[in-house]
Amino acid sequence: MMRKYSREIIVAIALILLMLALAAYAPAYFDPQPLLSRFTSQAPALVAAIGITLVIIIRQIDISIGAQFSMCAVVAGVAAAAGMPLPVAVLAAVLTGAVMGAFNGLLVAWLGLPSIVVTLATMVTWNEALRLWQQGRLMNLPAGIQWFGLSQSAGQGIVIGLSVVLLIAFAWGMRNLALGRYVYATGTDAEAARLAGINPRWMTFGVFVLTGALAGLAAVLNMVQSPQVQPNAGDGLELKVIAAAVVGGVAITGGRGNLWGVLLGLLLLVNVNPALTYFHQPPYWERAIQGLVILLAVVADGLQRGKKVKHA
Amino acid sequence: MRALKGVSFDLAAGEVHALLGENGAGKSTLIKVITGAHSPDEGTLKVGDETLRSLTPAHARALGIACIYQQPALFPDLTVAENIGLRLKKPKPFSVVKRGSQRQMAIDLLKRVGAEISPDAEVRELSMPEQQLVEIACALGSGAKIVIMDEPTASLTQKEQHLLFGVVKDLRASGVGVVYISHRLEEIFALADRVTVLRDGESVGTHAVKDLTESAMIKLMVGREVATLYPPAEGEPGETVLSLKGLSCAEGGVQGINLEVRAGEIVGMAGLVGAGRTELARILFGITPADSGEILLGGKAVKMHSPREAIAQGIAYVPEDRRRHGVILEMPIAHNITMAVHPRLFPGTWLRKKSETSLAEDFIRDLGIKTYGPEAPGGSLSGGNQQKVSVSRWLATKPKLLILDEPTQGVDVGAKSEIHRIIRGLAKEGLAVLMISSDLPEVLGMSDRIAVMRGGTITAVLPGGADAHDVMAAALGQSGREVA
Amino acid sequence: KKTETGGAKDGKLTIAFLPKSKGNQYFVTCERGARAAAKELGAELLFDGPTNSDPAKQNEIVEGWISSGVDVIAAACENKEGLSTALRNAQKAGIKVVTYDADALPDARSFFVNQATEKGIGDALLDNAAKLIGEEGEFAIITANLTAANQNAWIKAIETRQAEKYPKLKLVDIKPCDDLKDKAQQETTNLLGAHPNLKAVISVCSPGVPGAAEAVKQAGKTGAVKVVGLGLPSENKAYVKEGVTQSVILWKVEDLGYLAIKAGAALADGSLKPGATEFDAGKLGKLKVEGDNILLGTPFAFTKENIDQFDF
Amino acid sequence: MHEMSSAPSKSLKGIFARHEVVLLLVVALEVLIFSLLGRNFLGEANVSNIFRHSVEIGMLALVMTPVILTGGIDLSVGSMMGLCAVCFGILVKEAQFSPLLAALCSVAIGATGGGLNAFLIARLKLPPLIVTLGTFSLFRGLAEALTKGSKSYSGFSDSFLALGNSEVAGLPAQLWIFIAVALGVYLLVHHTTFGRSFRAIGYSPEGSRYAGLAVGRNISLAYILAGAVAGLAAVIFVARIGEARANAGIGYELLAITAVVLGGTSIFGGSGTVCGTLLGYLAVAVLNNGLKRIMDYELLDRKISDMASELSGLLTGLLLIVALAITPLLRILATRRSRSQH
Ligand SMILES: Nc1ncnc2c1ncn2[C@@H]1O[C@H](COP(=O)(O)OP(=O)(O)OP(=O)(O)O)[C@@H](O)[C@H]1O
Ligand SMILES: Nc1ncnc2c1ncn2[C@@H]1O[C@H](COP(=O)(O)OP(=O)(O)OP(=O)(O)O)[C@@H](O)[C@H]1O
Ligand SMILES: [Mg+2]
Ligand SMILES: [Mg+2]
Repeated sequence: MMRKYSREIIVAIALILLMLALAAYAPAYFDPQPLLSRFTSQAPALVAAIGITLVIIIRQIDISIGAQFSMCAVVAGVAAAAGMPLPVAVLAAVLTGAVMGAFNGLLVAWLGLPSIVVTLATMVTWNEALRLWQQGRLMNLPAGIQWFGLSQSAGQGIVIGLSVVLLIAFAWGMRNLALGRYVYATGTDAEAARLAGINPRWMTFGVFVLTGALAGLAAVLNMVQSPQVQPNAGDGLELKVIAAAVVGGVAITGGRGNLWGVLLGLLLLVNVNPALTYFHQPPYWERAIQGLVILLAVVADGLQRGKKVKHA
Repeated sequence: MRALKGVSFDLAAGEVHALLGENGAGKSTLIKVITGAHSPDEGTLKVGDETLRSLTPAHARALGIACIYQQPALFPDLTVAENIGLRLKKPKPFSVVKRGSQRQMAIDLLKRVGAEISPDAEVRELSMPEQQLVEIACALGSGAKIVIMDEPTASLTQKEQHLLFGVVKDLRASGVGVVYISHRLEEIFALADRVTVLRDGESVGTHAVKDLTESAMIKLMVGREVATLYPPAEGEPGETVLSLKGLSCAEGGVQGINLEVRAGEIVGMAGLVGAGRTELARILFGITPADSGEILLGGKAVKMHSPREAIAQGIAYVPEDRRRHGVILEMPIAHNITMAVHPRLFPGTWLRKKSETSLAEDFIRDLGIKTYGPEAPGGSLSGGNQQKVSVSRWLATKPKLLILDEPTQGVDVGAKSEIHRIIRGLAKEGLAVLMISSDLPEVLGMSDRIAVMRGGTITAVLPGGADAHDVMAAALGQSGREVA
Repeated sequence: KKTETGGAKDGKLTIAFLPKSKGNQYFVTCERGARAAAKELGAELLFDGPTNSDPAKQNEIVEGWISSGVDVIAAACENKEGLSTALRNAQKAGIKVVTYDADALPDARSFFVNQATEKGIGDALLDNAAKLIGEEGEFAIITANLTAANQNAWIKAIETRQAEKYPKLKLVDIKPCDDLKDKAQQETTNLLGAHPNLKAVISVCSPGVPGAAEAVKQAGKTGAVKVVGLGLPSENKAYVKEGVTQSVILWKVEDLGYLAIKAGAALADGSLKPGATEFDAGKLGKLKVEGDNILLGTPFAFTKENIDQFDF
Repeated sequence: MHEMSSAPSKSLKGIFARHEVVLLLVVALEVLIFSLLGRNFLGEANVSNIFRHSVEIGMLALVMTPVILTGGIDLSVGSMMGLCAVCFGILVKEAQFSPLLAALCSVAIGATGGGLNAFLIARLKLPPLIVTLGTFSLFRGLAEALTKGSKSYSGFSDSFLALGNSEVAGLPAQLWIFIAVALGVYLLVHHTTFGRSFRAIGYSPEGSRYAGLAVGRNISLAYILAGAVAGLAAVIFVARIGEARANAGIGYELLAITAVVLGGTSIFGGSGTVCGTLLGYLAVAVLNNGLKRIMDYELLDRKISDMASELSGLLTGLLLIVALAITPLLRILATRRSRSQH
């Protein structure tokens, strides 16, 4: 038990230490309002991280997730700005995401192309297409979109609630549904999965589609937080969520990891920056610290794995 | 290239039907077609009353076909129980996994195959034969009408083999049709009712086993007579090449090994699976360095920290797991053969492709590797020929000590006797040979001396023509007539 | 693909117009003015710029224009020293060079079309903020990247001004937002929490203004914390009207593009020479030239009262 | 007994199936189109521009090839350029080193950074994607921290700047360095036992270890080389731009990987050639440059040259997908056809 969840425990300890330090030196960090705003603004990243986790567990990668996020945000924004009701805009975003995910999935699952290259190519393609289409216009949304037309606290509640519900549902499903087992099995050994009667192609395809759809949903959850849509809103999202998954203990070699770890990883990474601000430290250390956190996480992984082999 | 041409094959309920053929004859391919792993270009399959053009693995399973592949197809990150659960009746994607009942089922099945494996162990921690046993448990548990076994005994030792035979006989008794592939003819005589022989992807006939003699069977397989006699030893062994004194390694589970191997001598290593023979070889080859004890090579104490050092000291190791450690399937045969001799063949690190090709051609000719040329990728060869490439790589290093780990595992009789001839020839040229094998007749027939291991130590060293019973007794840890 | 109106360069003046980055509303608006000027002049306009943050991209584009033989280059410099190297090469090749928006080194161009001096902008921003908070208290700055040259120059101007004129103001932090509105919002949320006495947020990059405003609004500090910044009216209208953002400072961006092209063309036909003190800028009338700076005029402060009159 | 299986047929079709030939055709097609539609595309100045502005990426692509051949990847090379550029600037401007000495230091720093990657990947056996994702942030972060994000170094001597902006024997000065690096990497990959080892390791690291190859040493070599050349590329970059700043080389790792993969190197390791990488790099560089030259044609009411930056990204992405997908697609179609004939 301890060994199985050792990564989660390490990350949780790191997170707790950070929180303790904040509590001691910058208690204002825990004021409810900024805390709520911070959580709300990171909720879309959590939803995207669910998708990327599934992708990594099935032994693929999707670096186009940020581009998908941007594209879905713009599609939702365009739909909303054209006066369509919010549900239609949501549907449009999720469908757009699913279609982009399906494109990745098709190339990866049926043509057997390496996902890192495929999604590198689609990332560039979507981003540039978006630039040609929108030319960077910050799109103003009609009233009634922000916070779903509700009050700010209700809206924040819905955003956080929805992403947490998604997280719980996926975490439960990955552990308890046969389908979740299939994802792990496919990620561990696609050929063995095939011989066990699982269709690894459909599984891989499905995970990419799902990831696209989640990126679309994440874009919507992001859109409702302000009255404007920026067409490159997803820039850098892929690095953030991949790093969160890795720090959270998802093995890049597939088949291992769980969403609770990813939640912890994400919390740790997205708190580096606020912590610097609250400790009144200059911002230019942020990237170096994030790099260090990632490296420490993998090194911990390596040392732990080394130990395991010795004990076996 | 066609792997199969117009093969017809039928299986009755309650029979054990053996498939026989040389390496690369198409046996594995045929069963892959039956299990839906490959789809056939033409022809039909009939399962019960249903006629099909092709199958998917899922469909095959629904029809009651279960298969134990040559390579275990398990998921190393999942536990034994989870693996078994996945391989049994496929649950609906959105159904909830019932952990408790799954675990209980795993315990029952493992008991039925007589395996002492925890259902909660991750498969990555299991040894190869243990994994094979889990595979067998999966096949049993699926309640299949047809069970296919592709060389299930290749990595099993005597004890597990007996368990397996029991399982096969149970299956037959309960009306299940069993397809059984093996290169060990004695198993076929012990188990099978009928045998279909494949040669070059074509069926050369189906016969009742009781109508055939061993030599007739071999003749069907290879289309010629093969001497099944082991090549005899000649002359006296020379000075001691390898001497081990109290060699121990906690990580590999090996302790207090004392052994000597002399030039021109073949020392066989017998033992049950998990006895630590491969681990000993890995220590000698510098893969898992020893904690204590001495390795003396030609009288000099040496320390081995990596295969590189071992090679430099004149040790060669033909590994057990050919696919993972032996031959790189994507690389040309020539590149495979020269891999261990880079420093000697390419001084100053510059490649010399001419000398490389000619070296490879020499080995292709000398060992009779069936291929169209040194540039053919390793993966284009059949298992037996891949094994010859693996041996060639190590002969190219001109070693003083050659360690062979299961040298004829899954190799057909023709190739097997050829490999035996090669090994004996090398010994005659003064090489010291340490041969690990789970094939008891092979150990008995080939060895000048036999070391038997059990639980990480050498329990007996017996002379060449020892009695099979003595070897087994030492391997099982029963008090036998021990000869030091 | 369809063939174009005119052929190649049949004696037509070719002017190349380089933005700091493409896909940015600010430069898209500049381009609009530039196109109008080019049409007026009967000149051919080339427009290209970097789409990512690669600092060498602008050099590459300028070198490309040099070898294709343009007559005039009007450039906004992302990296001052870096781009100057390429602009000097252009001058060596006989191309007339003007800069606009962000200057190069003086020897790398003939004139700088100055929408406002660095000092002018810094002063305007800080003066506005100081007036709003009573010349006393803490303020923070949101910038695009810590590496952006002219933003750094503005920040420096703000710091100088503060030291000279407002001893009771205190700059507590400078945060980069990667030109992302959402990141600006997160940074501002943290700043508000970490510095409870914060009185004003000054954003020197345009996506930062609405981002900071949204954070202030979510924190329920509308009016209590003032938001001032450099931005486009269209992107800030809603916040200005709600009273979250107090003033947005900008020049008439379209006129900047227009003027840059006019000045470049005049330089090419010899009507504008070094040492001139006045420049006839067509529909903009006669503008003052100070040294080698052509002045567009003082920056304009958009407020609740006048913001509806602008459509960019 | 020695019956030979048939060797694979080397028909004309076989030759065209070779990736390099297809790429060569793509490059030729690009050159043809751009010289017809583009303004002054084949002019001497422009041809040297194509190289001048891309040799850094080309160099990164070259050294990325051995890394990918070993089955690895190095996402940190672009960030390494940023770090080395900053260090170079500090050494020249603050420590008053001569540019040559500072350049050597820059290469050494790059090699050290590559050594960090190598240590984590080869010694601790950590996955390269994640290790270099970490150092990707770390190196750039260090560059930012060293300069407090905003500081930059400029005003280098003319003789140093000539490295990035002058011609030697009719070619851009830095192109000669590039040629030297290309030759070196070519020999390394195709004519030494190191290259052979890279492949073997890419196909099967365990198998390579069992065969006595120095797996760790060879993998380390690939990453250290990548770091060192990133340091060299940083110097060339500074010489071209005339400014050393923390943002040098942003995004170059992806461009380099694109060139390598477009050149036919398998991202899974083992197979690939340096010639392929060079052609892949050329295809991207020519596309990027050529689109800027199409000033007389419009697409959707905008000059193509006005959309060159976006279009070249878009087309590179599509080209990459097509280049990868064409082989499996043809294979699938072929089996379909042969099935339907039965
Ligand atoms: N997918 C494939 N494509 C092309 N050739 C194949 C394929 N699979 C197998 N072969 C070839 O078909 C032949 C039959 O292979 P198969 O695996 O069926 O042999 P086998 O009888 O099981 O041999 P062994 O006893 O060595 O396991 C071999 O020569 C092999 O090289
Ligand atoms: N997809 C494939 N393409 C080409 N050849 C294949 C393919 N799959 C299997 N083979 C070849 O079929 C042959 C037999 O494969 P298989 O895995 O059945 O046996 P093996 O374990 O290699 O041999 P052995 O009989 O010695 O155990 C091998 O030569 C293998 O390379
Ligand atoms: Mg077989
Ligand atoms: Mg063994």
